[in-house]
Amino acid sequence: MSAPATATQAKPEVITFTEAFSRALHDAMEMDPSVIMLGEDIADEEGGGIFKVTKGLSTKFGTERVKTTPISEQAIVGAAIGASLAGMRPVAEIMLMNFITVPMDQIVNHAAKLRFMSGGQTHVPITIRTRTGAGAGTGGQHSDMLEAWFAHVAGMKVVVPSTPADAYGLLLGCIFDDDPCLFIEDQLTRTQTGPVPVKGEIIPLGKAHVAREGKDVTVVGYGRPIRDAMVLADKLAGEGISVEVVDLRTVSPMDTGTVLKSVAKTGRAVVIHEAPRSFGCGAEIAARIQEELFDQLKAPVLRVASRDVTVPFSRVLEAEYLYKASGIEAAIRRTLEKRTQK
Amino acid sequence: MSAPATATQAKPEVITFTEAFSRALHDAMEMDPSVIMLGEDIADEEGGGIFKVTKGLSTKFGTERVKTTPISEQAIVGAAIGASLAGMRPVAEIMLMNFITVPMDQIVNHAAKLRFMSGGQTHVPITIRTRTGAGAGTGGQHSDMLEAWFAHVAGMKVVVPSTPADAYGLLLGCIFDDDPCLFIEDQLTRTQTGPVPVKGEIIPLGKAHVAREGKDVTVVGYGRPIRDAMVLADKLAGEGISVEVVDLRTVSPMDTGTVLKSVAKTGRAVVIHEAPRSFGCGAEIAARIQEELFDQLKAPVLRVASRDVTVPFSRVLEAEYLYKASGIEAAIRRTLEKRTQK
Amino acid sequence: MSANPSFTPATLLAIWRKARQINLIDEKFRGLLRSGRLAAVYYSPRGQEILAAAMGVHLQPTDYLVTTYRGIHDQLAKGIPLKPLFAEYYAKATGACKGKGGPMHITHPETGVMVTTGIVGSGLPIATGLGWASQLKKDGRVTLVTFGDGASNIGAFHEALNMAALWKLPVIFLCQNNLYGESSKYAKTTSVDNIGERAASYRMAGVTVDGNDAEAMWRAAGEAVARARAGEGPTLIEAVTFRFMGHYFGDPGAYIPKEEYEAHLARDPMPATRAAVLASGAATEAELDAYDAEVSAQIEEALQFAADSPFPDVGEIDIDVYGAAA
Amino acid sequence: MSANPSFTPATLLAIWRKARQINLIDEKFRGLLRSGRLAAVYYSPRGQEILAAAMGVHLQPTDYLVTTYRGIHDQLAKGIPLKPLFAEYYAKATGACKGKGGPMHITHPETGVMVTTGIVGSGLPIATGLGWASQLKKDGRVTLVTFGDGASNIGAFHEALNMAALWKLPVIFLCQNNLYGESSKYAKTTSVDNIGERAASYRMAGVTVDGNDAEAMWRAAGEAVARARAGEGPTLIEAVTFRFMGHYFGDPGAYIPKEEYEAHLARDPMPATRAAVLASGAATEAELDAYDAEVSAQIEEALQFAADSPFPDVGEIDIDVYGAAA
Ligand SMILES: Cc1ncc(C[n+]2csc(CCOP(=O)(O)OP(=O)(O)O)c2C)c(N)n1
Ligand SMILES: Cc1ncc(C[n+]2csc(CCOP(=O)(O)OP(=O)(O)O)c2C)c(N)n1
Ligand SMILES: [Mg+2]
Ligand SMILES: [Mg+2]
Repeated sequence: MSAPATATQAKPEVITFTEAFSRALHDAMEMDPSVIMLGEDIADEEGGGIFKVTKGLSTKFGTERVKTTPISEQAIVGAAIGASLAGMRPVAEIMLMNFITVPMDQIVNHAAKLRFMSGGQTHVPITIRTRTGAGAGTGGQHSDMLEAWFAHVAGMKVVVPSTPADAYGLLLGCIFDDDPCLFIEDQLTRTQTGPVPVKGEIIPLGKAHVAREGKDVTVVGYGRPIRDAMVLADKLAGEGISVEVVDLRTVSPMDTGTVLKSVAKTGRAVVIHEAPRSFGCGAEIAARIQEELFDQLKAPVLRVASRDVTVPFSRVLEAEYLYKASGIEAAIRRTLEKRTQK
Repeated sequence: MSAPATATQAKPEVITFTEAFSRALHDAMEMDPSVIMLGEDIADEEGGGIFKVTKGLSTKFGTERVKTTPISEQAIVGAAIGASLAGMRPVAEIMLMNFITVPMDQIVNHAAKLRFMSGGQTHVPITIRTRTGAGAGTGGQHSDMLEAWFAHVAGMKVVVPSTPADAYGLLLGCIFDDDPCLFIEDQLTRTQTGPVPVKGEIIPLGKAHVAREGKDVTVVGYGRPIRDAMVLADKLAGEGISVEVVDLRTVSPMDTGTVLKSVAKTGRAVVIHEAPRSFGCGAEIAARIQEELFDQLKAPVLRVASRDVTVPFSRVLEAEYLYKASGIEAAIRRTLEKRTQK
Repeated sequence: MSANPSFTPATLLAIWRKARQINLIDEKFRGLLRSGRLAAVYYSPRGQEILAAAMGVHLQPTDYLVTTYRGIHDQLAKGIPLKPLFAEYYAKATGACKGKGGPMHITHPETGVMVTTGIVGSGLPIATGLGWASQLKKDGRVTLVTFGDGASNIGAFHEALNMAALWKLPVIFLCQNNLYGESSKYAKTTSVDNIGERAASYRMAGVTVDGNDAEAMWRAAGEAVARARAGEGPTLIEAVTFRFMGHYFGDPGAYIPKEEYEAHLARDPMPATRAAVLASGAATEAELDAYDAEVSAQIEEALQFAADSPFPDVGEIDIDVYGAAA
Repeated sequence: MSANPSFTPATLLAIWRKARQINLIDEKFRGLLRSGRLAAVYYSPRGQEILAAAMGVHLQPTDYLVTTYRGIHDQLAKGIPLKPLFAEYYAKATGACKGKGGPMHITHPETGVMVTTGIVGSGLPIATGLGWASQLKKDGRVTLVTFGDGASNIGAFHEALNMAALWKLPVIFLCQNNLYGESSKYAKTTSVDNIGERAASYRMAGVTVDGNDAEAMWRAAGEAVARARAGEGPTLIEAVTFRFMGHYFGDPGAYIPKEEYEAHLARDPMPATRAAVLASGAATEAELDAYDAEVSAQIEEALQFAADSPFPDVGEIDIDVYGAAA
């Protein structure tokens, strides 16, 4: 290479989501000895996790702090809860989100409620990392986005990052947050890249992020479709359509203020998520916007999401199941058609 | 008694919810030998269920068809699924809804999906009866309304009755429906009464019921708060406010058509449910209404629901947690204040 | 573990005192419930006092307890003070949980009462985690988790025991086999003669003892505590006992055959243990009566405190949902 | 149960034929995956052919099977035809599940393949229900549910075995212990030496056999089937084996020590069973080769069918979500 030495020694400018998850875990363990981890196959003897996110951690921090568990999701989450009650900050991995159906009692009846039910005497600073997302051809039991369930449970925090840097900062945010957090990693975009985060920089939970400013329409959501929205916003800017993109980052508790501020400005909103449309988180976002901004809205709040069916195996059907970027674009245009009606 | 013989022999004019549940189970077992039941303590040797809903059934239909199970909710639902695949119509009792967190995998990954994943070769005609509801002072782990989770899962049907007669007809509807149904019984109103249903009369799932016609505002919801809405509608009629009450009966798949037809007429909607407000089913109802009827709406769609907290033990707090009839009334009035704004 | 430690009259007396406190409180509560002066879900531990006390005398305040809705005996044996406990039953702001948790969710970390759960079997995985934390911190604490016979059939039991055994955690799994789960007889729901045998599925130390026998229970508990403190792993103790008051307060208990009930009554551990204390010479009748009076006075004082305390402010509803924002 | 039935050369050959069919299909699929001509999640059963076949020869088409993502050997041993199976792997409209389920969710009720699940342990409760239905209907069917060693640590295992034992259901719980769950070694996750021992927790018949030994496996399977058909209840069979191709197709398997791998290779049941068939005189080398050719031709034909079949119509997305409205 002909570039000067400093340049070749410079850090790569981008990292993948997987690297971001890994670094956050690594840095958290380095920052605080009470951070411990457990999950199936996560130690290096088992290859550092089926998705390699935890690779190297057990070697560096010891197999006492990074424990491979049996296939026992109830015990995994329960053990995390118990350890957290004794002052630790456990990070539990539930390999794929469909398996989170197994420890629901531990999460919902215990992790989410112990602070309240104990009158604040105890709390449960655990992070549950899980992974999911349709588009990889893994079918009905390995693709579901179930974040709406947890958003509906008081006491839980639900976080879905849309860039590697956010993934890093938000995962640290979860780990050092004093409440139980569900952190959802997207299976499909895991090798996509983005700018490198600043080491140790925590993104506090509960704040939405205006990922792009605009004035004609607000696109609000979280996770993978935010990436589509950013691309679309660029494209539509060429046509003179100015799209504001609000990335919730923390799905629940939701930063309603930031959403409302944006929609109050643009008068139009398109809500996006990957999960199936009906009874999904988008319904809540839409409901809140129309409740608060009824008189300012120039068009109905539209939702773009996946279909209300089981995730199909065949790619032709899976593609039909998934929300589409073209659907987001169509919805944006539809809200703009309404421009003159009111 | 001095009344003539025919009158004394006439059936009582009202029955309780509990009687309605019991009769539906009884009549279903009588109508179809493939109807079988399982759950904790449900046989007569164990007293016929902790809430006595199954009392008498094992004696009449045999303990082979009415089986008391171990405390094993995963096995209860799994066994129901398996038996249904072999042609039975099992009715599984999950004693209280918070315990449904335990068999979530069986319900969501299996019962709801097997028809789709098998390409229609198999289906899962099970009914899961469960019971819940705040207001009885049973605290954080015995009161939750979690119907929104299941409404978000394609393949599941979710049913919540608001009168004993509906309870009877809808429970029969669930049992004889060919899909997995979740039937939610309200703990608090179980001794309340209503008109007697017609024996054997099935209320088909998927149809909302206009429980009261009106023209100024539509109140839409399901379950316990519908009873409050009916009382309120009477009261407000005295003031010249005409309230239409739409009882969804089947929460999901939702009969959007009936809801939209009503709101198209009234131009105003108040959505009600007992579950906590955020990310609850009311959000979906509100989102759909504003999507489809944006130009007809005279006021934002308002929601009345319980608070976004764990159900507290102390009655003073529990009352504060629960949605209030006065809150429904206030919401109705608020939508009417909007009368002139658009 | 020390081989065969001697069971002294002083130990027997200590067990009696804990058990009797439980017993007097339980009687009091049932009276209050009957008369309507207390309105709360209540799961009487009547019959299970001795086993809880015999376990409790081995524990330090710093040790952890995870128990269930039927947990007042465990909580008292662990040393929870009466005032916050009673005030919680009374749904008051001065309750251990400020009236927000209630009887099924008693928490009192100062005395190690970490979790009381209303979900059958769910305490076992949590206890596993408390034990894991102690193992990591090398703090020498023991975690006791108690549960019923019915709970031994739920999946969480299996997962927790396997994990605790694999990781050699300092956890004691105390199954209080009172022969019924709600109204279901043991044999109707449980496919093994003794739950203690299930320890073999995990190569875990397991034992079945007569939970009504103070000495046998004390020995089994002592061995388990010593094993845990020595870092030698968990123990499953099945303490066979009986619950005399049915599942919940008000349970008519029609599902229990009369002869069966009477046979158990004849083995009621409370009168038997009182007689044993007297026979051992550890205390005189008068001393025991004086103790009863003393405890009764404490109970009255705590009840007065609970009765006099205010209900929580409605503003409490929004507190303790989440911690202070980061 | 008949005492010690004789293991005839004909039986051995029948087992071989099923196993060899599995083996040839597995080899073919791995080739297709490697070359990119097939794109699907795939969990090779390489190493576990004999045990599945030795079980399969005892079953009728009307018996039920519940299996897992690693279930192609079980499905084939149960008699699933190749065309709908392959077409499902190919995500085609002619697949068993119209391309909607995929390899992890193969269903084929005509041959009793009722459920294939991707959730560890979740098939066991469902199998219990299939068995319950057979008991109610007195249809004489047996339900076989297969799962891995790792699955024996999940709660559903415990709940299902307890219920099946209590109710004496005609269910066979076949644990295929291939010594790894994903990349975790057996001993890292399982606290008991032999999973077969866990049957004792349910007073269930339980046995640990060498799953690579056709005769031993055939005997254990036969006893379990006979027990189930006689209404004498369920059996837990642990068949110890090994999986040679790692967890999923493409798994580098770096977590398996080389010596360990080679020791297992030396005990590969396929060459050993082939040799035994020849030694038994049940077939000649030429006959076995002819069988291979015959199966290979069937495979090619079925692959061609799958390749030529259309993908599902996008309209399929809305079908099979719910049944026809009542
Ligand atoms: C997961 C779950 N299922 C069912 C219940 C309802 N329930 C509460 S107590 C109980 C019986 C428990 O029996 P056992 O474990 O023997 O404890 P005991 O009450 O006898 O002390 C049941 C079924 C519950 N609380 N949680
Ligand atoms: C409940 C659940 N947890 C985790 C997984 C991820 N997973 C898939 S296969 C597997 C290993 C299973 O091991 P074993 O039961 O031994 O079966 P094998 O793959 O060896 O046949 C794991 C952990 C899952 N599918 N379901
Ligand atoms: Mg019990
Ligand atoms: Mg395995």
